[in-house]
Amino acid sequence: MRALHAFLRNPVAVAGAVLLGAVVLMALVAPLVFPADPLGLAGRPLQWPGANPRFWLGTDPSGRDIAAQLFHGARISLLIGGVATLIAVVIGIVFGALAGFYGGVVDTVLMRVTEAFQTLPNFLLLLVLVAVFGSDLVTVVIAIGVVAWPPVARLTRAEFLTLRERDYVAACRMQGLSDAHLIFREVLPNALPPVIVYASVVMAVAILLESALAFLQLSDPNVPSWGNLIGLGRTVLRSEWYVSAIPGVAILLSILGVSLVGQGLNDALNPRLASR
Amino acid sequence: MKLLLLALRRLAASLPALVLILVGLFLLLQLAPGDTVDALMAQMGGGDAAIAADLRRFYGLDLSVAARLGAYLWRLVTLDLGFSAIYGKPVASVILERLPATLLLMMGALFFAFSFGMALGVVAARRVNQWPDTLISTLGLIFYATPSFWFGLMAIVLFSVYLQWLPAGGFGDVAMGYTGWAAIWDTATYLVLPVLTLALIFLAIALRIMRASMLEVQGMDFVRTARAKGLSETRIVARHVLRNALLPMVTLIGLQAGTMLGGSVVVESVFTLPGLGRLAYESVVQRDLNTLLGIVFVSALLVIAVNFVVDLLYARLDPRIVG
Amino acid sequence: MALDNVSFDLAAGEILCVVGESGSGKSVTASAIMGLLAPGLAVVAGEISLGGVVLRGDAWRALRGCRIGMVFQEPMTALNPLMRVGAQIAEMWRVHTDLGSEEIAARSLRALEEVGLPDPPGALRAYPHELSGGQRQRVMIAMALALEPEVLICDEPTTALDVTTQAQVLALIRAMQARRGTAVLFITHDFGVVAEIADRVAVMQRGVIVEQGSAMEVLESPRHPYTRALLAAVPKLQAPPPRALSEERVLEIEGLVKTYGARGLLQRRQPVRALDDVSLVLRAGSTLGIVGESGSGKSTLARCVAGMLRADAGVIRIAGAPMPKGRRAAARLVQMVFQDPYASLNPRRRVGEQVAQGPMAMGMARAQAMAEARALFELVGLDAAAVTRFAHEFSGGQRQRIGIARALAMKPRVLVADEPVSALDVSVQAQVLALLRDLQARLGLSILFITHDLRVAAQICDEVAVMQRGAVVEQGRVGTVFSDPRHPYTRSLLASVPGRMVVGA
Amino acid sequence: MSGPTRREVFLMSGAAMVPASAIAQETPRRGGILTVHFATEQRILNPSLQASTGVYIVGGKIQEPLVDLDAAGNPTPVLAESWETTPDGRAITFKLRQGVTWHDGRPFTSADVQFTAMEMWKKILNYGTALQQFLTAVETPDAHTAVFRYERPMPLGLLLRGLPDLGYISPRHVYEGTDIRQNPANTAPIGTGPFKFVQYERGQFIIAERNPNYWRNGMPYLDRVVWRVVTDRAAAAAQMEAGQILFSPYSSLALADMTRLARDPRFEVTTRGNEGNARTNTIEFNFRKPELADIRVRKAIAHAINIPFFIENFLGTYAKPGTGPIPSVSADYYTPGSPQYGFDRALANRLLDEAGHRRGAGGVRFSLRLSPAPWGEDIALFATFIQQSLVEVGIRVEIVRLDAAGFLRSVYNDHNFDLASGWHQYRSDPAVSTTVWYRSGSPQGAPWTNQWGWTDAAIDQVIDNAATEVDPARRRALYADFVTRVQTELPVWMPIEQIFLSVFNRRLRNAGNTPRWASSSWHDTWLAS
Repeated sequence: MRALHAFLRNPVAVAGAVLLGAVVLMALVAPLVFPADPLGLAGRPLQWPGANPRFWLGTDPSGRDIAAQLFHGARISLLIGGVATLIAVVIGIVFGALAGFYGGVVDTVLMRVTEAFQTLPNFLLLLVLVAVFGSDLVTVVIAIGVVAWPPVARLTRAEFLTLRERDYVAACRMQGLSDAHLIFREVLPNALPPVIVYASVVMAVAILLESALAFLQLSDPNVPSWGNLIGLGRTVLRSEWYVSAIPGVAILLSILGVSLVGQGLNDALNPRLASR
Repeated sequence: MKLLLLALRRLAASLPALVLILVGLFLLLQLAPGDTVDALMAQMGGGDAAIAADLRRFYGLDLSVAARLGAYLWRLVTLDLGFSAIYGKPVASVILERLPATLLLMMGALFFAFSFGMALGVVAARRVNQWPDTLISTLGLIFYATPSFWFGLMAIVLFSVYLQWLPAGGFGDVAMGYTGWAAIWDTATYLVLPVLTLALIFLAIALRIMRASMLEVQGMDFVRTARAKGLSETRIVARHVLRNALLPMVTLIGLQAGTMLGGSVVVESVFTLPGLGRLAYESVVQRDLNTLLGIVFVSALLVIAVNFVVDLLYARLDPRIVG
Repeated sequence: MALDNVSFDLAAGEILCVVGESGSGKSVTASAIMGLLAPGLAVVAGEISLGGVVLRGDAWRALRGCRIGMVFQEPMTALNPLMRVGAQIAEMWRVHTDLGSEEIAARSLRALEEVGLPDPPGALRAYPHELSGGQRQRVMIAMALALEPEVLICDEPTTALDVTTQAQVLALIRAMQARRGTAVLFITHDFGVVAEIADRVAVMQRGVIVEQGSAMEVLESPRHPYTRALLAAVPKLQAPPPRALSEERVLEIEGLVKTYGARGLLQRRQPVRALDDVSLVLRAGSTLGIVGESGSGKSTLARCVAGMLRADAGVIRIAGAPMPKGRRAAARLVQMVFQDPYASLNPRRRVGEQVAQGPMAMGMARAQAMAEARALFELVGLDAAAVTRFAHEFSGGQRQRIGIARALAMKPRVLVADEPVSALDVSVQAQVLALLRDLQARLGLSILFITHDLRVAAQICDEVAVMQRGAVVEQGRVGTVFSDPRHPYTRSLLASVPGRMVVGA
Repeated sequence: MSGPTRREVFLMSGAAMVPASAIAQETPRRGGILTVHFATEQRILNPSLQASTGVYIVGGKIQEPLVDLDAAGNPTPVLAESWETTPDGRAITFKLRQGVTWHDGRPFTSADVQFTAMEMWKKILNYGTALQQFLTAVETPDAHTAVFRYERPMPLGLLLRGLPDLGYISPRHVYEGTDIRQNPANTAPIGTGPFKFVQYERGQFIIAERNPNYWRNGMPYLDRVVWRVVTDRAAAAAQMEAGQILFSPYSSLALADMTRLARDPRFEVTTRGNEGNARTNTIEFNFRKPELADIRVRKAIAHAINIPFFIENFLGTYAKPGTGPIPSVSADYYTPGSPQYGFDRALANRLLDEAGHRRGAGGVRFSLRLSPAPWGEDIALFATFIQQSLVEVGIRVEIVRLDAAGFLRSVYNDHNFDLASGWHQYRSDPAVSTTVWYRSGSPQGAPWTNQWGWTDAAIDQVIDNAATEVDPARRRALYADFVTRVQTELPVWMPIEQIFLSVFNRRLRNAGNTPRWASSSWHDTWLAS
């Protein structure tokens, strides 16, 4: 409750929540405002915004309504951001928790794997994964989760390394409690806040990765993702630059929202910084 | 000599991760639909099955996966990166041709991101919660949230299409046959936008880290000591805060080197730079396994080298670290 | 409000001790005088004047270091880690005078010589991390006194130091002050230190000076009840009369050896022997104190007995049987009370759960475990209803009580108490010690009590073992050891206890 | 509606065109550097080893074929001065040009022709291996005569139409006794053409310079040709506008940019010079999918897609509705009158109902996966349009995006697709490029061949007969029959016919004056100042 209060008193956090809320609202009302298939043929391609009152943000090179794609795309971005982040955070926590809690050989092995993932530029791995397993939405989301976890693992591990030395953990050990209890009841809840804060970074990265994939025409073409639209707009960039510009602004604002909320969470969960 | 030993030790420590990556990628790409011969056939515009079979035999694609992996690793031990079917020459020379563009791009972006990130971070921390801080922090957030490829595209629209100040892509104008300073200037104009684009997000990160680390160091006991000594604020920042606050920045360089290589895939694609990133993308699409693994190998070495330099730098900055 | 109507004078050549418990506002006073209040704090009313001139604004900065010097509590962090000691001292002259480099170098060297550093030229070239805590505090003093200021403010300068080092630093401050005629404002929580150094004393409580006077007056005939209570709480170095001890050996330690370091393939460090052939006996129902300075191995010993560390050699027997390897089995035999009351409770779980979970892991039904937890809360002097609260709702002393309740819930044969009162204010400390004594009397507890504070050891222990560099140098009944120390190290420890001549000797 | 459509823009651009006669009367100027857009980098540059536009655009300036096409599209001598066939079509004799030397100074002789034909065309060259499948020997009675001997009749017309693309000669003395596939000359070609290879910087540029000893006296006019590797369409358009590129061949720019450049008086956007390179957009049906094995479903799909609408709104005037596998530019074999499938959504719905595919939940009858080929902007647009159109008749389409290797593998080898869409490139004669799309028995894994799981013995027979028919009239009749049959069965639908677009800077002269100009040698091309 205290954290929520601190969060709501923070103008940065509120600005972020408003931006993110707007995206969520777009996602929610998309089927009401634009009931037709956003990928369906709506009219003549490449009409400028405002040129036709039916399409207030214009049409794309395939004659689809950009505004409709923008609203429906909010769902895709949130879905990708949410699910990929969940995957990355779960993998990261498992790796980080085991490595940090047990140390020794377990730590060495898990951290070597993490290191391998980090030495390989993550976008390159993503390209390979999509080339190998195809570019439907499910694959893309999983692939993004699979490349985005190493920082989470490192963060969790670092938290576990300090927390496992805490006296209350030692006390529980001395009370004869199991490792599972120590990990899940004692250490993890205390390690979670920074990980949750970092999840906002992962979410931003996930949205950016998907849009970069889509830009290279490697994402799922059957969903109205913002990145797909930017990629489509690239071929008409020099004349109809609005096709790329509009979804880019949408991505920018959503990520801004996610980062601001993350920063707000950080301030709220970390009272030491709140005074700054 | 000691330095060399240190470098070798670093390399040895990174070896397991490197082998893991190479073997992992090799096996992963076996699952991909189509092989390099399919890509070749697409490039050739067709051909019959006999030609395809002949090519597969020629490139050793008819052997078992284990045999090919073994052969690859064995060649790697002798530092032979193999032969690129798509480019028709040794992978090493393919990579060597593409390396300069990527190196210039990365160096430029690193330099730009960290020098400006540092300066802005210092200003923001010195004026914390006043308008310069608000402005800089907001800019940082926006830079962070901007998809780099989109920024690149918009920069092309603005600077190349409308203002016509800078070229939209490519890497120097061959037809003009520039030499000497003219060539350097020419190349520089081609690099401005890509470097800015790649640097943007790292600028945002560096700025944020620098600001936070300045604020943290400013609250430390020894800064209070410096105040108690009656030093001016400028001297406190210059002599006591800055160097301490730089330590996390140096660490950041090491952490971001790998990410930057990943980012250059997209940026090189936006600006059609003949660099490693685009080569990597092309070799994935073309199933040019040898080239891809070669790039991964070289870029991992690059990351390791950057981290090694970072370690040396860190040891120089911080006397508590014993090299 | 941190300070309320605080007024005092400081005459040239005198040492004024401001004494009080945590939160009394003594450190804020020091910062206010330096003009270095933390952001968010401001002087609302009142003024500070030096030599008759009121301090304000930029003029204040020019005076800092030059006419007012300051020494801080934590010597490990008060120096810039990336700058050589010489450069940090030289900065004083560089900023405040026009002296040339050579002259500054010469003066820096002389300043270090004066504070008695072993190798002054070497120390000039050294980085702070290459010096010990005591040496750094000497550097701080040299730096604070470099420009011969009229006023030196010392904010708990010896609290972080070992007792022998503390004695040396106190002596140094005294000597420098006498030589220069500096006025010293000395902030401390320790009446022993006050007795050691003060000319005059000001006692603070919740931002208010409750009593002020000469050291003699305040220490020997305190007028304010708070001062009296504080003085009463200071444990006496003299042990109470010895009790009869049981013959039953509940804990036997034989030839325990533990060595740190020397691991890893690539990095090779000098191995440190933390325990060197330690043999001890704890009798049933008694308290065995382990005393020693930091690095003496006393905490390692506690962790080995508690089963958190495995010794390299030697045997630990409890009630005649070797310590079992399994966590569950060991839990019934040994429990521990930890030093830091803030780190020993999980901030995210109800405190009752944390007490009850041990018995529940042993198979006790939840309802019964919770009932026992409530009973234990009352036993340690807490409200039984408090079991549903979280750690942050309790004070440090209360948390330590919860920690004791948690340990007792397992009904252990041996209770290891690792510096259980050293993080507490002196009045709270007295209460917790009283509780432990009371519990021991009621439950017949056998306690292994680790402490660096000889006064505390004298009050609670039946027997004491003095450790130095991993080895037990002397052991015996506490009264005997403290009144008639055999080993020179024990003697020097006892001699270093501040204010033992005045306070509670 | 506001703003000009693409169609209108293309029409407008015509007004700004410089009359062709004005160009013809100018005197050619010597000198200058022609910079060319090179969009798809090639592994090798030797056109006797690889037949693709990406190779011709470079290699075609350095090496020369026996025969090329003249402005009217008829075979014209290059390295061969004349030719004749025996009536049975089993021996075709070429008289070779004399006094021609390779770039390294060695003379060009019939031995080069023999070596290239037997070792390269027959064994390695894609499409060449099919064309020369029954070539048994090349005899060289003297240094300037080459006699091609065939096991089965080879129609002279077929060979002459095939040779401009599949008849490039390589120097025997460079290749003989080496590993042909890895010969360094593959990326640094040596030829007899008007330009000599200088340098190839991967990912950046290729340079060739004027051959002073070229056999056509006084030619070429240009000093140098520089190919700039620009894979990004937008960047290429920018360079075109900046004058850094003077010519972009084969529709390599984005449609939007070409529309825009067409409006600019400095540029000419035209199909001129590409008449020999027509292509059709395809919809390939996988007969292993039960729904698609039903002719009614295939026809319904064809009727459901409004081709004229798509062309008008997305492609502009240089595309037109196709009528079948042989495009209308093929003067010899184009046959109107075959069965056509106009846009008729009601009919499509009826056909689907008849086939037993009732609409289910959400109005969906069944779902199909569509794999578009990853090349060409129009293929992607067409795929989206197919998706948008078919959902209207109750067929849900999921687009499966694959890269080149993945596309070829999953469509032509693994047969892991329902619908595929790409290009069929017509290469002067149906036997060279087209009939393989329909002839059964193609081994699995051969791209752009009949991999649909569809066999028709009658059509196979027609194809085989036409390939060896030496009488032009009878050949023509056989192909007419072929077109009618495949349009009825519809194993592949080719509803759009396109000609590649070239974008010229108007400084270029004598550009686009032959039907395969971008691939040709550019010996008479020059640059106005």
